[in-house]
Amino acid sequence: MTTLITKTITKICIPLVILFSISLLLAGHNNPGGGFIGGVMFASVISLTYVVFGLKYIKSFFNPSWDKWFGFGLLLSSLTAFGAIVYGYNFFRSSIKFVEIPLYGEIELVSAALFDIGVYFVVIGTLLYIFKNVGEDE
Amino acid sequence: MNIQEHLPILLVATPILMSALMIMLRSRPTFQKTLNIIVSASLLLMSIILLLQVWNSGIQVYEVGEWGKYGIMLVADLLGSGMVVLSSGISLLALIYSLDYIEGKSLNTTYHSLFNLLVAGLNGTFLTGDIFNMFVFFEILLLSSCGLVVASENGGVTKISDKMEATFKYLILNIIGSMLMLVAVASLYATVGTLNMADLSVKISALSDAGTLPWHIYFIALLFLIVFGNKAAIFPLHYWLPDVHPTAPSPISAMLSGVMIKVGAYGILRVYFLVFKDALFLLQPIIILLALITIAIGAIAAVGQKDVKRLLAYSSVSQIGYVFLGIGMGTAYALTASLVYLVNHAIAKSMLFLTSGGIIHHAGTRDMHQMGGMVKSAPLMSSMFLIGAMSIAGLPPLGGFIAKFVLFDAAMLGEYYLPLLIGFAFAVFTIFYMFRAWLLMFWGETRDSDKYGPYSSHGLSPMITVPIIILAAAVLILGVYSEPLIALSSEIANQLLDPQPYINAVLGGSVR
Amino acid sequence: MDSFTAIILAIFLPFAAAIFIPLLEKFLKHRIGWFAAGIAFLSFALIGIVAPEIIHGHIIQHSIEWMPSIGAEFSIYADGLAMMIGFIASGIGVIIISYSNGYMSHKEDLPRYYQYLLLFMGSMIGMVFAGNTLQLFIFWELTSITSFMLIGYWRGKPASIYGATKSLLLTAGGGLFMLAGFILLHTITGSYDIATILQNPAIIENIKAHPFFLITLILILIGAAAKSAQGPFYIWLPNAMEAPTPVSAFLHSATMVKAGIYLVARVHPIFSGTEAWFILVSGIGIFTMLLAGFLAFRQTDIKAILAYSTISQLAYMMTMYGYTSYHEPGLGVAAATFHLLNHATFKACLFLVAGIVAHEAATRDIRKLGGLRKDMPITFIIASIAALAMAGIPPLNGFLSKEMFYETSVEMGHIIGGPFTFLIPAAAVLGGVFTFAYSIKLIDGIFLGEKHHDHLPEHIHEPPYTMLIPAAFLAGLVILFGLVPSIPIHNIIEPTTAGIILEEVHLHVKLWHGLTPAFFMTLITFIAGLGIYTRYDKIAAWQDRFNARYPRISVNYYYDRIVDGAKGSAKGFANFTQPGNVKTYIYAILLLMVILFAIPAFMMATQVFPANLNFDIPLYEALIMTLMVSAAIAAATLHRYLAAVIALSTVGYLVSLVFIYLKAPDLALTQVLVETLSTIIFLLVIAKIPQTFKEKIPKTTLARDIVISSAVAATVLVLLLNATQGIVSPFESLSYYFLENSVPLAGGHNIVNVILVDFRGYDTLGEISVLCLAALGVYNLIHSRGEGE
Amino acid sequence: MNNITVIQDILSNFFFFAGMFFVFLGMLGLYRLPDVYNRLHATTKIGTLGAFGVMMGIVIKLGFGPMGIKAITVGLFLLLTAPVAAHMISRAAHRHGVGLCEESTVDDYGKTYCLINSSCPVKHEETIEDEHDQM
Amino acid sequence: MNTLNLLDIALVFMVLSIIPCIHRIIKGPTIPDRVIAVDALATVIVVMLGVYSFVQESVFFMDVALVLSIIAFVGTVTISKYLDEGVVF
Amino acid sequence: MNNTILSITIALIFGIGTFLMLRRDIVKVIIGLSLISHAVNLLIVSTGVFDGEKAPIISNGHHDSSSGIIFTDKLSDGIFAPIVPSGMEVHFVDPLVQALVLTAIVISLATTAFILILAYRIHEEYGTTDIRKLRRLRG
Amino acid sequence: MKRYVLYSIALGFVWCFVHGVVSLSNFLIGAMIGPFLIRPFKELYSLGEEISYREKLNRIPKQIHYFSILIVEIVKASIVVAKIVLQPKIDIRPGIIAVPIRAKTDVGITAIANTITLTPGTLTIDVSDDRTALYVHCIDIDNAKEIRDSIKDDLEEYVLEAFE
Ligand code: NA
Ligand code: NA
Repeated sequence: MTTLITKTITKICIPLVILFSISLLLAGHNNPGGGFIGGVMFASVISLTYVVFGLKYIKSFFNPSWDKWFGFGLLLSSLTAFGAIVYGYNFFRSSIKFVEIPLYGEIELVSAALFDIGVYFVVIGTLLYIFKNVGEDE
Repeated sequence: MNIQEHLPILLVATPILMSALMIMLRSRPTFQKTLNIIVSASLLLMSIILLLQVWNSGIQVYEVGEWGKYGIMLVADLLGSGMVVLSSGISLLALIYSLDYIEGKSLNTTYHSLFNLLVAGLNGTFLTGDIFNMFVFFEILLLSSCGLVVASENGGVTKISDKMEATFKYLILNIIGSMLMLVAVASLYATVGTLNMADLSVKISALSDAGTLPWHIYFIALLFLIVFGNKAAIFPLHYWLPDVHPTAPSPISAMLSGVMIKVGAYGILRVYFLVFKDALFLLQPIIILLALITIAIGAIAAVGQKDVKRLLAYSSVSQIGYVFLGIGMGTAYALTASLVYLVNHAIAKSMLFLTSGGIIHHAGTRDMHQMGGMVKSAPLMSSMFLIGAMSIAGLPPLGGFIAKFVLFDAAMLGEYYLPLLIGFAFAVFTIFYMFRAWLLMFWGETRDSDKYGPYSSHGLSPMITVPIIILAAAVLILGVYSEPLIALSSEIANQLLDPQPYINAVLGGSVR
Repeated sequence: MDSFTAIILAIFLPFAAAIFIPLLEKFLKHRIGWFAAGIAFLSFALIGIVAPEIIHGHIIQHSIEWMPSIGAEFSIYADGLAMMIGFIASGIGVIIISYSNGYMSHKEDLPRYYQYLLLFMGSMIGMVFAGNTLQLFIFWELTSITSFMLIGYWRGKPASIYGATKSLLLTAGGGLFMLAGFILLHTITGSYDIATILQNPAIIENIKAHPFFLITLILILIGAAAKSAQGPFYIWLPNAMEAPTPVSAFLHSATMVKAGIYLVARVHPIFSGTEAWFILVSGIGIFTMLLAGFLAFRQTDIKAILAYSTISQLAYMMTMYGYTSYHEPGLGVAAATFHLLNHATFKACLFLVAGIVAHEAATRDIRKLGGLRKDMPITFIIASIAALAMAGIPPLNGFLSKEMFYETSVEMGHIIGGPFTFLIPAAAVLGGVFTFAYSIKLIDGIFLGEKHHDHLPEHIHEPPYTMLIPAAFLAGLVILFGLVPSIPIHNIIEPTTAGIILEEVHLHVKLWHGLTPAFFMTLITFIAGLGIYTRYDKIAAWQDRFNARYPRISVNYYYDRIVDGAKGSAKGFANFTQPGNVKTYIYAILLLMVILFAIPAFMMATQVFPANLNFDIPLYEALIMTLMVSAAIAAATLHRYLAAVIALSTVGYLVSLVFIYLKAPDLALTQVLVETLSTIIFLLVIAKIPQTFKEKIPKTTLARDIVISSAVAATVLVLLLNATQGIVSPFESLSYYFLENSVPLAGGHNIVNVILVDFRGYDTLGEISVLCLAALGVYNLIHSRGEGE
Repeated sequence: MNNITVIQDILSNFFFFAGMFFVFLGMLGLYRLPDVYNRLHATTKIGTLGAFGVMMGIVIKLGFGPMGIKAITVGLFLLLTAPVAAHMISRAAHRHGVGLCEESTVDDYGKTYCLINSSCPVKHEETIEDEHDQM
Repeated sequence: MNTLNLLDIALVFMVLSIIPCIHRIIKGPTIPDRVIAVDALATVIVVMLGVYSFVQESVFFMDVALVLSIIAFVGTVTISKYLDEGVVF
Repeated sequence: MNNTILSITIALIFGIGTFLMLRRDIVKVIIGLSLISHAVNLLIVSTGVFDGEKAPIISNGHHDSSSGIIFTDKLSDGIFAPIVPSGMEVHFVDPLVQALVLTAIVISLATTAFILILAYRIHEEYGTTDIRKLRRLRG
Repeated sequence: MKRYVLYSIALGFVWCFVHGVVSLSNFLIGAMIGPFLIRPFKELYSLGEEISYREKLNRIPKQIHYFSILIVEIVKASIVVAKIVLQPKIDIRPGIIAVPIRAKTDVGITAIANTITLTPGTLTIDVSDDRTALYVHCIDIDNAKEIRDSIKDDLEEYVLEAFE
């Protein structure tokens, strides 16, 4: 087992890194980042908790089926791409909308962002699925 | 929306979507199975419609994301859509077969997703018009096949350690191939500034015409020979095949031997005759040489096998050599022959692998020396294997005969006498090893039941027999009446030799 | 019904019937054989319908479109030759199938038996009426395959399997050579159509003048010889005797083995009249005739004697078809054709008798048989008629055709002149002598002499009529054709000969010709034959000693050596080429890469290195690169996994540093992330793999590996130096488009990301599929324990 | 250019160079100091300070714009995690038997730890200090 | 002092700092030494990224720096635990 | 960056990776593969066609600030590539190769993960990491 | 519940910082999504335990004070080590000593441990199993007693004030 020092710092890191990963995901279209990078950040912080607290312990209260995560991600990404067909365009045709949000200001909604979110989930799901499967394996 | 316009992308994206859905549907196996069969069947239907569309109204181009050549384009010409029909057909049958053949747990967890992605990989490769995209789909093919090879089968005749070993070799060798493909693609981009194959074709031709084609383009072309040769398992890149194809579960062996190795041949046809047609003079002798060695090595090694699936695998090596022989000769007729050969081998070999699955199911072993006299206990498997064996051996009235005949005829007309001679000599080998296998398994003394345990008494379910019978019927029909296939192949050959319509279809309307 | 339809029906009726036999067997039980016989008779009758037209000199030709893309048609070419063999196939078919009803036990797998018999018959008829060479080949191979199936009818017996395999390899393999010959013929003439070739003297002239003439002829003859068990290919026929006796009678004496002879006759107009033709065809014939005649002696199994005899008799025909010379086109053709017909009658009859004997006496060993004349007198008479016909005793049909053989041999000897004037007739006589001797031996051994009661059952009866009548019918034909030769001559032999030599012929065959050379040769034959027969046992014993001492003087010895050797050495070969060590395989790829690089590099040696390489290298770049390479070397040389993995991830971090330097923030990000994750996966794995193995690299291996790695590195370097010279003018990169349009069209400022999710989002879809695949694959890997044998 | 910018410039440049110099010193310490533990002193203290200094330089120069904010984040994060990383490494090293250098005088940890935890996995030096790892 | 000079100086400093890291990674002598060295290397790269970001006036490299500092921490903790306990999770 | 030195480095790493791939220890082989994939990634980036000095992220301006040239590269007009307005200067490095490398990196991560787990399972089945012992499948 | 609010506020700031723009809207976003992110990990965060806002608020100035002391100490520490590094011949007497601590909570122990690491010449290696002592590596151990005292008197005080 690791020490309480590490555990304490890890506790601080968890929300920080997850927030950062979301930030990277959303910033991706205009800044470095995007689904893959955000997803890996997320996965790495979960893997950090696995390392620091032990996989068994974490599983006792936090045990999502990661396969569903990457399944969902792939579904979301491909559905986004399919969406264009429904609207009469070619597969993967992107669309951009600018929406005014009170308090925040104008934000840009791109279909590609939805796709990137799918990527995000795929990355998280696959990496953690692999980690969990191998980690559990005796 | 006009769904027909979207057929090319639907053929690729639907299986990807399905794969995702199958992961989400893990808890509902029956629904999974039914849905997957329905989807596979509709993919087959779609592919046939696409082929007819292409046949009737010319090459179809689909701009993914509507970015023209700056994005990725799918191009359905006769070759691509024809290959898609072939792969969709075989994969539908392999899938039906799998439902009874693959062990339940494996089937309900990962199998459907992996299988769908394999199909997506195949269709994607056959339809893409972008060389880097082809790399991506090659990777999909590679990893999906690896995942499927280690899937468990009912009865489990193959040791898991053998599967691992085979997969490891397969993976290592193919990763090297992938790396070289990346090197080649990147160098190509650095030299002519595009990834679209039609665009590449135009530019390389223009350079060649102007006499400013840099020499390393030739080396890049040769690198692609390694890339595609690796997929197709031609000498000396064939080593993984005799290990992987036998250890995979039989429906997957059928997919691998039936369709996957054809991806290599497809790649050569597509890339060489479209992009590197100016380097063909250099490539063709090399291809012929390698093809002949491949034919010989596969045939000789097949004679010495006692594992039925390993024998079939070596036979695939040898047979793909014949396909490459046609490609190497490069005349319209030879290409036709090569394509006819490819289709016939695909159907017959996948049928043989499916049959071998039934046989193994029945006998409980892959070792032919431990089988014998099974003609009485498994008459259907006996006749099915015989049909496949005869077709591979090139005996009439089966498809394989037409294929060999056309190929030899092409070799003769092209005055490739030495290749012809070698091809003929090993055709006799083929008869020998295929019939030897059949005799060992089905004739002779019935196996001593004390020593090895009895043959499985329960019959094979229709899920297993029906796909085999359908393929056998196809083999027979191709032997008796091959005209549509030959006509299609010769049209494909013409398209390959004159890529201008392809280029026009891709670039002509490319304005945004 | 028009003739074309009749022939089509004659061909395909047996096929159709064969398909329905398993179904009908449910109702007809063992009577299914009579149904099959009925089908055979229908085919016979259908040929009979078209016979008058052919006998009147008309050739029935008709084609329908089949596979136009490769120039394949389905066509019928029915001339006298086709008609004769068609009659034999269907006629003997009726007789044999009827006989089978008595011969085959009801416990046998009857549907399969009759199915194959009908399939064979259909194929045989299809072959003879084939209007083009492609079609001929298809049916030809079908006969090989059905023959294979019938030889192996008793599938459990090793001898059956051996015989079946041998026949298949030789006949079907030979067929492939024939196909090659046909393809060559097509190359020369541009046609597969038999009629087109035969009816165009210009084309035939062209063939004869063509450089491929000889090779084409040889290829086609290989097919013919293999099928007719001629030359070294004879070895399959004796082993084919493992088939049920009716099958031997039908396929391996009367019909299928005649296919080779048919082929020789069919291509006769194309190739005959040349020296090559005579030397090859007659040469094979004479050699085989003598060899097989001689070998027939030492056989003790009556079916084996008949088999060798068949080989020898077929060789007669071969020899005669080869005789045709410039001076005398068609010489020997009529004689050969007549002998073909006669042989079909008496040899089939003898086989049926052999079947009867085996059936009743439960043995085929001539040493155990004897004195059966009292127990089965009718069979004795039938057998004697057939055997005497084979021996060439007048007034039976065998006498007539053998007389013709002698005559033509003498003529041929004269035509060639020199020592051949005597040698050719002498060879013919020697063949006749052997034939005479073993024919007598056959009758003597089975029916005459004392009955060996210790080997034979007490009561031996005549067989049932279903077996006796077919044999008797054939014996009747033997006598009929001998006494009234004009019936076969005018109705069959003349049209057939016309079909072969492509001109009208009129033959006069009589029992008594006067004191011709042939008469004296016949006399010599009888006397010498009797002489040999009296020393029969001694000769056979000498042969056995000879074989025991020189086992290598035997084609079978080499066949077995080749087949067994092929299996053995193939295993060794596979072990050699596929040694299982993955390093070998990797070597192969790398070597191929280097060789493929060398080819264009040597061809265009002057351009290999780009002219303007930039050697203006900033110090820190050089330093970073040096460090990176050092880390890589550390990864390669550190022994402990963990140390090597750390070195590897160092390389990764430095790569990301380079990415930063190359202004690629996304890449740098991804690189560090991926690097760390791979390190974690490495750790996961090496945590489970204790590091016990330490490779000690031998010096030679080290040197070899370094050489190959350096070669690969050099290859990559040269390619890269060339590739990074920039885009060849006048082209520009696609990237301009992305730079210019990311913001306005895709609404993203990070162009790399826009390319990933938009311009080339399809790639990314594939990429995430790959990730999913890895996860699914890992699941399969982990959850697949303890499987397999 | 007004005074404030000049001061900003000077300050930020000072921080830059001081930071980089400290980083360099830290790495020099990594090179020169004996044993793992002493090297850790160098990297965690001087290295982290150097990095923090450079980040401060950015903040001073650019203010609390996105880059400044991120620079602060990076600096703080390093400050937060560097000691933990040092702790983890040194703990692992010690528990796995990486001895202190010759000059060391006292090792309370080694004694106590082994007294408390009889099952401790210490003292198989060969597993971690492997002569094969020498280049 | 213009920004270009700053970059050059920074590059020199960084390269000089990386050399000892690589030395430790290669020479060890123990695994923890190597782990420290990699961690230190990450710090150096973070600093480098800061400078680069400043010079290029682009915030992007700062993102990389943050990611790198986080991920380097994760990596170090993971390796340390592995070293200590012989398991990862 | 200087192309020559980069190319040499890439080639050297490629060669070292190749050397490692020829080793007998399965983990070493995989390390070799990873090295090669590093080399290949660098190679792809090095084939980028512009020598710009900025990361390909357009930082200035709003979404409608850039005009967006509509390229007319119709084959029928004999034009094979985007027409670059004369005097257009590319300040950015080539974004396309970066995107390609990203894809390649991710794919090689997936492959490496798979092959590593495979190595673990092989060790479990065969009890060794020596790939010469992986010779059950031969002949 | 109170903890949620607290975390929410903290994560609002964290979001602003990782996002690079400190603004009200960003803060609100972070504050809104933050708690959802740690919800699954509630086991780790003892979200149920009650706390008082005022106490937390009172600590803020002390924490700021602590950080300023810390920075100064780090600079001192760096200079100390830098001197050692730059010595022509390195002359040190390192060693590991046990340092008893008074802090009880996880945060407190962590803070003191990290502080020790970042201050001159010392580096925390481990916490004793009974959480009463830290094992500290000192680069120059000539006066172990003095080191113990300085930790106890100077650093620990601030830490206890700020975090316990
Ligand atoms: Na991105
Ligand atoms: Na990506």
